[in-house]
Amino acid sequence: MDSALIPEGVKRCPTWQFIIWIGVVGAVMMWGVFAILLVYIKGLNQTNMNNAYGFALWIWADLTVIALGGGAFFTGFLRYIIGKDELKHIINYAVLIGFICYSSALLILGFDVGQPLRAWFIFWHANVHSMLTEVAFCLTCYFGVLCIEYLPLALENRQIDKVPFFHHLSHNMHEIMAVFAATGAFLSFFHQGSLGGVPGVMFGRPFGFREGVLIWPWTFFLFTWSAAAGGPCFTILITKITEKAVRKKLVKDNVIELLAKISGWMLVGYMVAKIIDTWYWAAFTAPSKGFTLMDFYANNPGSVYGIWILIAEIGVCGVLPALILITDKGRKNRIALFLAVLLAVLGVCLNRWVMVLQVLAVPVLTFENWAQYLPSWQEIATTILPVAYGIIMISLSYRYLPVFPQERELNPIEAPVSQTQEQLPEPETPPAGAEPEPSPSGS
Amino acid sequence: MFPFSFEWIWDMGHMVFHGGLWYALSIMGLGLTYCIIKAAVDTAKGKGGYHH
Amino acid sequence: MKIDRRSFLSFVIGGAAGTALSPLPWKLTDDIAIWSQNWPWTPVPQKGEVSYLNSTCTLCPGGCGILVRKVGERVVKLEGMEGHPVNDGGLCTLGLAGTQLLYGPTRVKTPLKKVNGAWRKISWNAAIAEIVEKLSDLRSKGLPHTVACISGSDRGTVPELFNRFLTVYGSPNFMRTSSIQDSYELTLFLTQGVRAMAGFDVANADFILSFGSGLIEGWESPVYMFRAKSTLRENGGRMDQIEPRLSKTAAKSDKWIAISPGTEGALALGLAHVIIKEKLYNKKFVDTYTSGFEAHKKLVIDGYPPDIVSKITGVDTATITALAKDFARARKPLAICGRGKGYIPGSLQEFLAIHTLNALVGNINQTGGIWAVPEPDYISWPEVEMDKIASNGLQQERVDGAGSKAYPYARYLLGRLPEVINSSQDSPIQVLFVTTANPMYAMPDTQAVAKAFEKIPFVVSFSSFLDETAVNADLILPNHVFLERYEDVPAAHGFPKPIIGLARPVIEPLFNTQHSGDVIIQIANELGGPIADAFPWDSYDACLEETLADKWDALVEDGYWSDEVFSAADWSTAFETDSAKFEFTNEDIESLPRYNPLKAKGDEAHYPLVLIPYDSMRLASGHIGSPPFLIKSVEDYILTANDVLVEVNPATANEYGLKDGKYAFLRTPKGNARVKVRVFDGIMPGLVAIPRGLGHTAFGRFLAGKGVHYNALIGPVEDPASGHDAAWGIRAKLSKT
Amino acid sequence: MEKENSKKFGMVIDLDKCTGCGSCMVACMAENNIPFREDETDKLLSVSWMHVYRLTNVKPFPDTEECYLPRPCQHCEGHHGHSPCVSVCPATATDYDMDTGIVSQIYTRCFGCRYCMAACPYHVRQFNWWDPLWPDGMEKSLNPNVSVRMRGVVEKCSFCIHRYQLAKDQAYMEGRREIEEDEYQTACTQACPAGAITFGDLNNPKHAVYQMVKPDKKNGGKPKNPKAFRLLERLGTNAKVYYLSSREWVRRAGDNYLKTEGQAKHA
Repeated sequence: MDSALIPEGVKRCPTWQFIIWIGVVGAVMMWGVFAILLVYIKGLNQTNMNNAYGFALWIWADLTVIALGGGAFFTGFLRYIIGKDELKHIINYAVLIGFICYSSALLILGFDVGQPLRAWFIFWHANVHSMLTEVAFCLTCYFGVLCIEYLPLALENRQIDKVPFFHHLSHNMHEIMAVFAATGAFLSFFHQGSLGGVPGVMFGRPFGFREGVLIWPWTFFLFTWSAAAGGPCFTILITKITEKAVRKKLVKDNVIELLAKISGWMLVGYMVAKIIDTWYWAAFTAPSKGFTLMDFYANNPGSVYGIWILIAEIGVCGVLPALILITDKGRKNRIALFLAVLLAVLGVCLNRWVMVLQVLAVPVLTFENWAQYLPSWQEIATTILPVAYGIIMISLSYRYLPVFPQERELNPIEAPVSQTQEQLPEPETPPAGAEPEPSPSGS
Repeated sequence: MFPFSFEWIWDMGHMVFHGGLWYALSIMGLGLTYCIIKAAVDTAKGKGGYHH
Repeated sequence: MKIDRRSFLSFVIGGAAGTALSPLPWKLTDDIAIWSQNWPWTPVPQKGEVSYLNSTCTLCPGGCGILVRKVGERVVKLEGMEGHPVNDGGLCTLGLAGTQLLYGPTRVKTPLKKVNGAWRKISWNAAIAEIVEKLSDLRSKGLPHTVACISGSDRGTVPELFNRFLTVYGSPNFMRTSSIQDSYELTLFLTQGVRAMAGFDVANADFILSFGSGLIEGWESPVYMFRAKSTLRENGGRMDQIEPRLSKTAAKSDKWIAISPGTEGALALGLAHVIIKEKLYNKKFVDTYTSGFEAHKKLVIDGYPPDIVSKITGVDTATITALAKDFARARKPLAICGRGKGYIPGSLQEFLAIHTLNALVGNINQTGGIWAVPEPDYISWPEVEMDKIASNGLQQERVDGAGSKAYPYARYLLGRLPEVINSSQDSPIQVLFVTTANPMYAMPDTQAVAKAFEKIPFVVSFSSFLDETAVNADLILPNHVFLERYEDVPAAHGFPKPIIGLARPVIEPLFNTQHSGDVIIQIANELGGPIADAFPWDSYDACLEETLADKWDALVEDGYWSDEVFSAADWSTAFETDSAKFEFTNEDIESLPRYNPLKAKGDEAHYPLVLIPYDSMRLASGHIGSPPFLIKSVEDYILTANDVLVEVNPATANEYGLKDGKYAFLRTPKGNARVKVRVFDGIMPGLVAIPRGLGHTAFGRFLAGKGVHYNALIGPVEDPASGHDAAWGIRAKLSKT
Repeated sequence: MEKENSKKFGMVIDLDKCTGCGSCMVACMAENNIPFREDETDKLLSVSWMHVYRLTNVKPFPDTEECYLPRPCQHCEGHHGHSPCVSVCPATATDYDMDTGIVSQIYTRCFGCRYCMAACPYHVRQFNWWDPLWPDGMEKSLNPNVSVRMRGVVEKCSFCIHRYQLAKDQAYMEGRREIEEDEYQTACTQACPAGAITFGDLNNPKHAVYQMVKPDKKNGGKPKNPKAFRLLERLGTNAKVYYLSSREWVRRAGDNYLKTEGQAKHA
């Protein structure tokens, strides 16, 4: 039925199967849309945020998807600026994932604010001293860059490509992509960093506050760094999950391994920086404000915020995956590689969680208690929405666009186009294939 | 965002920030414009297809 | 034109691009932002000319001067009147929230009559006609004494009008709601022979010894006490609080002395023991101006040595001795009593014991001491001329027993009324007026009170609000609220000088309400004869102006009149007892049952704990229900959602397996309730503390249904000496759910 | 930059006098059109510019002590006006006024991102989670000098800045350049029955607040008054609300200290 839209030389599942798949994921998305409507109509009282938890699940999701979407800018940076040519085989997917992540981030910001109708004041009445202003500008601009980067791919759809103008446009955009990629890297550096600056500049919140250079606290650089390290890991993770889901190899191992190796070394660097930062913070910054490290990790209700967080973030989800990724053996071992990128991604998620929620949970006034928070179903639904949206975007792109340049080579087909073969998973497999923890948009 | 919104101050912070911003925006705008115009020209010339 | 896909696409894309480049989306974006800044459902306060009017707050007996800020015809805010002798600019939470009472949804907007259990609007004339008919009927039957009135006060023109009406109509049954006023009046009468109000010169004292009085929790005139307490502190004075619980007053005292509840009188006698034994008392005063000292001395020396007192009170002997010495050696020590806000009269013997401490240190009518402030005397209306029916009616014994042989000294014993009604076949009260009082909420054992009120055939409420009593009345004749009416405020409770405040209308009445004074005058006029003759005024306002005579202009000008140069009578003339001295004891006092700490109701086996109430400035617990701002200000460790938290000591919580923040069942001999537990170090083990002022069933959605009502869990305990309610708590059981 | 004749409005709250009665809170609510809802017991969802905290010395019965601490906006000066909240606001909806030292909030500008709430360690900033609604008729008591905030914006104590404006207007009409100390007082100061709150210009030696927390030049500008302290001074918020307490444990509760830091370290 839609065979005319499907790229030549690849196999895709039957239309009916595809429709069911999209329908199921779409239903989840509609649940999120319903929650958004509730939030818009009734206000933020639909959430479990409060005056102590002004930032909560949404802001975490925001920071996280942006960090994980960092694969797009960093892969682009490696491909176009550094000249790692092999990465052209995965850059499309990296861009797509980045696009999903950033559009999700903007969407979340769109309902997270109390007055969405005048959220554009952030641009109009910009306060350039605010990290959030920097975030907003860079984020929006970079989303523009991602659109520009994604557009040529979309134009390569078999039918669109037939239109000469679009064909030429796509070609020309490819030609100067390095310029856009460079701009994207520049913008990303700043907004990833600014997001790190969000907790880092809050000198009223000793858990988040860091010293730094000029106007930028150390968290600024740590966030950029961790996004550059964790983003490509997320790209690899999603690629691997996609390969599992469609049951074929889409990207050659050498490409993955190259990206994994670079990520690994980035992660090593990040970990060194993070450990120094943590040590300095625990030994000097916090005590100067009257806090010991354990003040931040002890005596909270249910011991939710225990020292295990720090161990998990730095050890299990930091040093461990870094070590796996920098060793040849580790990268070559499928399971180890998968585990490593998964842990690295979890590490980034955990870091963002801590830097958003724990910052607010730690009591600062001596006569206040730890703030407690559990998200409402509306918050959860709206946070799952981007996941569903990402799955749909990936499914559509994969079906109709030549996302993986190596797919044809890796999966040669004998018969011209055999639509009967199933490429999307069996009905029982889709949830297993696409749903595990970090899903495409990275909740 | 623009010099006529009243928070605007001609100080270092504003110039650096908005300088960077408009620089990035210009590159994106110019790049995109270039691509579109070139695509239009190419189309008019009836250039053949290429494959990536 | 043929529309193919291509031209259609071009059209759509071109259209979108064109719209995007046009000013329209920008204009819309801007407009929508402007709309978000002016949402029609977010009110915009109207502007108008600003004016300030002075008046007096009548929400409690504190007598604070207020400044009413108006914008156009709206009352926007109440503030304390600067320079006012009582509150000098300060104002309490309730007063500050006064506009919410004026505009709040709980006002009674028109006279209402209950027909088959439902409220019907009724005209003023019809309502008054109905009352007149009832009253005429009773009078013709020779039963004028079955008409009674419960009033929040017995001073000032409005209560006096009610009282005068009852008198000329033929009923002795005017009742004032009870409070520590009753006990202090009796104390002053028995020891000093004067009918006077107690005034406390807290500001000029240098050592306040408070036996559970909530000096900063609404005791007497709240704002005056706050100010005085601050002055005391500024002057380097000291304050010790004797109380089983770390109340705010205790927390803000120099020393908190935890004591077994109900034994405060014993401690006072123990202190007297030390003071007398150590000869630390004021010799000059005691020798010259007192009588009965030897008897008193014998009583405390024999009966209240520190070790015995320590056993009774739980206060250790060293503390008792040290406290007594410190108190007696202070230059201007002052002992005060009446628990919390002072809504429960308490034990008369306890008051006597504590008051005699003041006598021992000789600070009666002295700077920094306790003053006998003469009752206001500006109301001098002509004697009423009574007809025979009235005279006969007045011959009848008061239904509450006040002044009878059993209770010779009490003036009013409202606390006994429910019991009296419930124990008689037919209600001895046929018609009851209730004004500035909410007995169905404010009296202990609400179930018994409700039962008694049900038995009264005709209850008329004069309340401005749909309070518990009004809800259960047969007729509501809504009064103007204090911002809509004139009224004299004849005194400020506990203030050491005579002062008259004037409440005055700052806006036109919002609803179809009428001044209760006018209503009484009209009823009297319609009853005719000598009753009408006793009310020669055209209106309440005319009556008020005439009554206040030469003070009127000053009152209108300043909002208050005060006797600046007043000082309490000199010792040589102060005492109007038979001996013309302060009497530590005398025949009357001797005739009273001896001091004995009153026990809480209930048996220990079933109810191992003791429930005590506490007061808070953030909860109105008088006849006015807390307006929304007050409830909003209530701490989250007192009220959470609709659950009240009761305080228990960690040891007690452990013993009964109670957890902080968890539900528990609270049972007393009078009732039970589901509460939450607050484990609190600042309370003696074995006690459970619950705030007053919650558990309303009336006053609308902002107050009704929140928490548990203390009065529903407790019953009155009659003080054998006075007949007043002296219950300070009740035995209780607290168990896990 | 701070001008020569600029004012620095601040507050001194005497915790020895404060009774925790709540008049400041209610006066503020009435003055500043604070909305109210049926259930206001979750204080983290409730809007109250002034909040009275209960502090305890955490000792068991009978040595338990309590102290009450009213907390308005601290109007932090930070370092050169960089209060924790002002610099983070992306839309310039809050500002540190160098002429008065007051941290303002423009409700119609605020779009509710809540970054300022996250940044403020005192929790003075509160969000309008609900539409503010008044029962029929009760909107009549709203003060026209203070705008009613809509749902979805952050609000906080303004030191009753509208009263400053009114006082200045009045002075201007009477041909005066300066206002007197008593012409500009916040609603809470005025209402406090215990007289625990003093408000005025910390730059003006004639004002009571200046005298109460007179800076000691030899000691880095810290108040000479040994009873004085500010909340979370160590964070560098440079607050303009001072507290007085004669109790050591109360003063110590005003900031965080390491266990190794002795009592003596805190003046």
